Amino acid sequence: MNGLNEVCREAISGNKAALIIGYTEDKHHHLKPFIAHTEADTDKLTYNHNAVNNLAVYLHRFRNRTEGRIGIVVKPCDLKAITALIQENRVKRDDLYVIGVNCSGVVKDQNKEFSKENTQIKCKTCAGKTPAWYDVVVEESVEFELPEDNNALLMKQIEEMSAEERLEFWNSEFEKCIKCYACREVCPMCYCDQCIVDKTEPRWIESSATNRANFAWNMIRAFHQAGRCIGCGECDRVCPADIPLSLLNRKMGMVAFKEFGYRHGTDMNAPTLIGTFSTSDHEEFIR
Amino acid sequence: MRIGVFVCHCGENIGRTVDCHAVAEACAHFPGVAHSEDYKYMCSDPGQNLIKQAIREKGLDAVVVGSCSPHMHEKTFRKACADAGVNPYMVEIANLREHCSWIHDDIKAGTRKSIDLMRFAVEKVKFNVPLSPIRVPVTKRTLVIGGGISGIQAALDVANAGYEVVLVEKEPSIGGHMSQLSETFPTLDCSQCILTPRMVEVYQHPKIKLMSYSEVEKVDGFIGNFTVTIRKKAKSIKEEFCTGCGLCAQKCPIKKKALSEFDEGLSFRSAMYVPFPQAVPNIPVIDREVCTYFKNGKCALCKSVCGRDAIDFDQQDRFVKEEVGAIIVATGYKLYTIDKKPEGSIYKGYGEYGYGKYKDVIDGLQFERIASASGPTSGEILRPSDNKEPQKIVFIQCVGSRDESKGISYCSKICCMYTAKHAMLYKHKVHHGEAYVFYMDIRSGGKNYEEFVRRAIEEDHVKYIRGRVSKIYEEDGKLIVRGEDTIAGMPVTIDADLVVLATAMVPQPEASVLAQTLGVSYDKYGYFQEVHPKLRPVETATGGIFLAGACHSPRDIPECVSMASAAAAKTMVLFGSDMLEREPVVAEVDPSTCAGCFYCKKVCAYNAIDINEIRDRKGQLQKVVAHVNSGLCQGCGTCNATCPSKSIELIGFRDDQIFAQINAFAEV
Amino acid sequence: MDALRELAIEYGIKPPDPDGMAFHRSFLNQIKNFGRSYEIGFLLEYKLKTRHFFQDLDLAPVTLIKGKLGLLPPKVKGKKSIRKIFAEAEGGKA
Amino acid sequence: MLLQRYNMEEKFEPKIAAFVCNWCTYTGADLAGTSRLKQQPNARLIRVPCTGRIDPVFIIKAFESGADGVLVSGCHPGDCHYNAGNFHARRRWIMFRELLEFAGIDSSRLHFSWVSASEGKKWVDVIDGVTETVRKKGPFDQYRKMSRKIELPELEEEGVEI
Amino acid sequence: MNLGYYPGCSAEGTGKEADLSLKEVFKVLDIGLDELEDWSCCGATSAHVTSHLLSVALPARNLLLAQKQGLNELLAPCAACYSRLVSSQKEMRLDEKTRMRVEELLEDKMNTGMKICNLLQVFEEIGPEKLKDHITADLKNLKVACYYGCLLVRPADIALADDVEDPHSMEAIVEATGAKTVNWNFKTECCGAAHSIAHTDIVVKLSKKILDDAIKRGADVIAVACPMCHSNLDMRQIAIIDQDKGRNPIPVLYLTELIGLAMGIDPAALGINSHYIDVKPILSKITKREVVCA
Repeated sequence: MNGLNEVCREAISGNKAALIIGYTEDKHHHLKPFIAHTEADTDKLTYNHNAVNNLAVYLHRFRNRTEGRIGIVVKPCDLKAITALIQENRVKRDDLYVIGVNCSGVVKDQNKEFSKENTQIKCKTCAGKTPAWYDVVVEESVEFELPEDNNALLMKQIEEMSAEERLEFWNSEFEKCIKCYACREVCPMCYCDQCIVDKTEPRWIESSATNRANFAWNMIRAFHQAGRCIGCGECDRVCPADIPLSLLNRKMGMVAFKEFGYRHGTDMNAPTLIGTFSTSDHEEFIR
Repeated sequence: MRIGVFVCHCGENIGRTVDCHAVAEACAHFPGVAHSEDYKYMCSDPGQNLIKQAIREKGLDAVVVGSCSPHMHEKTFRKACADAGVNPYMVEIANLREHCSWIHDDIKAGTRKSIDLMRFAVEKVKFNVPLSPIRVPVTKRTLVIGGGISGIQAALDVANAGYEVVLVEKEPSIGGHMSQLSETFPTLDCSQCILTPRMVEVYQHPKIKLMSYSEVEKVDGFIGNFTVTIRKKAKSIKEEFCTGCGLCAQKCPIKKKALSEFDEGLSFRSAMYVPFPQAVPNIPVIDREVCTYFKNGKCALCKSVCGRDAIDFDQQDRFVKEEVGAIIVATGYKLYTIDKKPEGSIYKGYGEYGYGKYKDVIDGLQFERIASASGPTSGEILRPSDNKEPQKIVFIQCVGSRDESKGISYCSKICCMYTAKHAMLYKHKVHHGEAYVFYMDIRSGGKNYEEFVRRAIEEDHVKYIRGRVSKIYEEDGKLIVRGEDTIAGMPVTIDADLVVLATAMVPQPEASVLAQTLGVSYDKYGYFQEVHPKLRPVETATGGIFLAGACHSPRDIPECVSMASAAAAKTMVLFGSDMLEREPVVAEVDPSTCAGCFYCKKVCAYNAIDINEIRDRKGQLQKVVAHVNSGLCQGCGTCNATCPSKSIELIGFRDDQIFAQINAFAEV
Repeated sequence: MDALRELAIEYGIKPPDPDGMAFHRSFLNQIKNFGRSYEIGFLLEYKLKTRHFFQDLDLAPVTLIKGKLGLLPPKVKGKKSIRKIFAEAEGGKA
Repeated sequence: MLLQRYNMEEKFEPKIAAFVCNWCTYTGADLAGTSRLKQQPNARLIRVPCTGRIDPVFIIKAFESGADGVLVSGCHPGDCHYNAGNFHARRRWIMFRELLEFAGIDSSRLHFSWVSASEGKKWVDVIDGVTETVRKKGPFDQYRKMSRKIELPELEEEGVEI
Repeated sequence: MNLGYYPGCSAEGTGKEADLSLKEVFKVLDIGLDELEDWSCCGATSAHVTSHLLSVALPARNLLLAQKQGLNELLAPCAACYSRLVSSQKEMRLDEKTRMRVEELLEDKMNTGMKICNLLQVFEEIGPEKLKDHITADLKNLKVACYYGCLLVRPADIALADDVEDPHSMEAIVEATGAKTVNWNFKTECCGAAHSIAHTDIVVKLSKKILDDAIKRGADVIAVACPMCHSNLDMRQIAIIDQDKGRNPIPVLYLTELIGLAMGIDPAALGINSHYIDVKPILSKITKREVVCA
């Protein structure tokens, strides 16, 4: 199998892609997103355990661009985001040149060595070590020790709480929220030109530093992701206050699957969950 | 903003459990309220005058009335305000009667609640904006799709009212199934005798533009303003030259290649053909599938015999655009496929009855042709296999209908009647013959219908057997019909000469495709869906599109005709005014924030949302956004709730208006 | 139908068709004893029950020659469970 | 708990925000009125064209405005004046109430119902039922508390009153 | 592909050629058969007409064995066995109480999800294409009447035939062998089934009608997929012939025998000569297919 750089160089030279969204390494040996436009650029591209970012979010920059296909380096987990975006007609399959990587897990913290403790939780539940689909695939997938799914434990704890305790719990978490909206910025599925929180006429979410404002924001965010989140866990990663945001999305994902057997980002032709309905949707909760 | 508040006592109705004066007092202190008073009957003339007066004197620009339900008097008060120069959409009603005084006893609670309700209204009205009803011009032309009896009736009614009609029929001639029938129940008068004059009337009507051998290809626009693209299939004849002498059809040597659709496959027709003698228009078409000229360029006999040189082998399908304001769908029905189930169909077929296997197992329409004077046997009852007169004939009802296991759960409604008719016709022509009818129930609702069935049983001695037939097989030239007599409780076997299956009515196979073209909904069988089963049975959810006849559900001729007239009446209602006035409660997109995710489009039940491409001067695509076709939008607001960035809002129920009410809740 | 018949048996009502019942009984007895139908044993029992000794005797030799009658009873190991089922069916009326 | 908020004699009366569709439930409530069917006075109706119009955020807003309970009601499936609005709404609710439940808003504070224009009696039962449930549940103080400014640690000593 | 195999009692006796031919054919198709170890009788008609519990528990025992043996698909070539196994499974799936009672009896938890198939279904699965690859003999002169009887089509929700009233799946299979099928009327009539012994007269009467129609429609042979039907149409045909002398006999073949012949397997190996009605006359109609070299 060819290495990443050969494939990418070839993609540019062979006009398979006009540019390639990938990762490059900075002087701290951290990986950061990088967009290669020329063959020379492609040498800077690299991939390893530090490839934490979900690059799908950068696709939005190239919306409505016409010339050439967009090359993108994709881990199996992030591929779901791309599939989802195709489902929601944000991008067209044919406009993409998907360079899949067989993943061997990514780190939580780039400053630490890759280890069982320093592996992202999603790697445990990852759909597969190989992307579900791609134009070309690179890298070898190496077996690695799966991390503990602490979120699952936390989820369980929360579910066992009483309603009051739950609200207490989330308040104590949301209290830390500084409304920096990093969770929104990093999310490949948050692609509105103007987010609802930025809407002032009328104001949907108060800007004041109150729990109810924070609560409202996080509820709206979770609900806008309901049946849409593909579980890349970027929101968790970037949250400066370490709020377990992905729990809310994960919960919604579980509901979507329980109620409708629906998983977003698994079938690029499937109709979306919200926006469709079945006359037999259950309603025992309605009087 | 200067808001006027008016609290109505409704005589005692509100006054009894609400201290209206106190309410008016309280409202006076609401911010923005410039005037507040209460009166015994606000809806009365003096009451309305109070409002008008206050508007003039205090220069009010918004009004809140605390009275009965808006469903009751909203219009009244809006009009009153409009007369006094306040925009009618700057009026809000607080429902103090149905939702308060009438349902509570305690004056204290009632008064408190009333004050809240008033506050909600006041807060909302602050965010109201002056609106004017949407006015769209109406093209006073009607498109009728389908030239059966329903289409004919609808077309004639509309045309006779003085409006232009475009009638589209996919076959070479109008007339539909009714033209195939021999006699009609319950009067036994000859079908063609009553139909043909109608067909001619359509043809000669100055207001009706008849397009036979044509199909609707595309429909754009909305109520009052449809643009329809129609495909005129190539007849291979220059219609304007053809005199309908029929010589070409006579001379056409390809006589035995194609089965006659009109005779339901019981006879042949030539490659150049007129479907039946009384056809309208009486212009032949060439069946290019079988015509040798189109195979190998040979023959062209028709061309040589045609005195007017009307034959045009190179004719192509043509597309014509028609502007219409209303559409009446009358595509009718076809019969359930009784032989083996076609691929992908929901129908399971009746292989056990040997239709298509045994020549003498036929369906209802085929029997109509056999019984018809214009039919292949010129009205003599002769069976297809050997042209012998059947001495024993078996009719089976509910073949397909009411049979879940075969894919149809509904009752086809007409079979009970036409089977009785068939049995009668048979007995009238073959006096010594025996006629048996297998039935599940006899459903003869309708004027003189039950009497008709009784006649078949009592006067014509048709033997009715209650039960189903399990199988039919051939033995020594006889059809052995094995069934059960559930009343006698024993199996019966009849060796019949001819079996007639009363097969279910199903929609035309292309009906669902047309439905999608029109953007109207249809059920799992392909029957078109009405808006309301009881109160709006001929209207579809899409404004300006109406239904007539069997394309909506199984129905007989009188029902088709009345439904057609109803649909015609609906179009005339639409044409009553030059401009179509609609409540301005429609959705509106803010393109600057719309992200073009088109979730709004997904949830819109009216296809009211289209895709708008915003380009800069160089024509460079800037962004793709949603756009509301206010002609189609019905104002449900589902898009508004679904939009993640709130870039689409429902005028009249905008988010800020609703928030205002919710915030007012804090004071409760 | 089956339910009615079962009830009839339960109440010890004399079957209108003793041969049929004899057939079923003999058949089931083979299963109770051997786990599978043992045709010879079954025919013997049936004939004893019904006294139709000569029925189908003509066929017997042919059948034997064609090896269509297993001479030895079948051997099923799990007889315990089968017995249990029968015990329940005959004892525990339900 | 009641005692903390009210003096002994005044008993707690829940505030209930009801979002109802114009064609079925609002009209059903009208019918209840014309039939003079007495009911609890705690609900305040907010009329929208269709349940499809109801954004889940309305419900959060209602709690922010001090509602102790919220009721959402519309046409029965299949009866929607706009064909499918209530079907879309229903699917949203399925997701949203699970979310709120998970976030700690007890389902006894959030109610849904189908009430047709002819179901005046049912409307009364719904209103009384919901009012009773919420009354039992008590005031939603926990949510009200959330509108306090989030205190910063160092301010704590100075003790800003809330 | 390995397939669980439940022979059923008749395989050891009157229906042994069904067993033989099945094994031969599957050998050629290279599909392994794991015979269910220590299988017992399904209870057949006798069980379900006398005791509901028997009719559920006896098949259940075998299903359980299959489950223990780790089979995920079970072939029951006898239509009766198939019907009993599926009915039992279905009942236990739908009726908690019965299932628990049976589980208690058999001291084990029952997984009611196992796939059970009859001959027609298994050959449909294999597909005519794959069959054709293994056909070496030429059957084009052979006219076959496909006989389904009752249990391959009824009850509809158990048998899951392609069409309850007018099935065609067997025709499809037979035509794949190159043989012609005849269009006849009695393909789903009852042969008398379990009355064979107790009420031979009934069986003779019913079977005669079936044979007559098959002959009248010009069939050389009747194909069946059920040992019960076979013994009635084959063994009882002797009696039928005795009744009206001079009528010509019509051989009755198991579907698998027919396929076996088409595959050019030695008739003896298929158990052909253990029929009551001599099959030889039709063997002469089967010729070696002349191999066309491309």
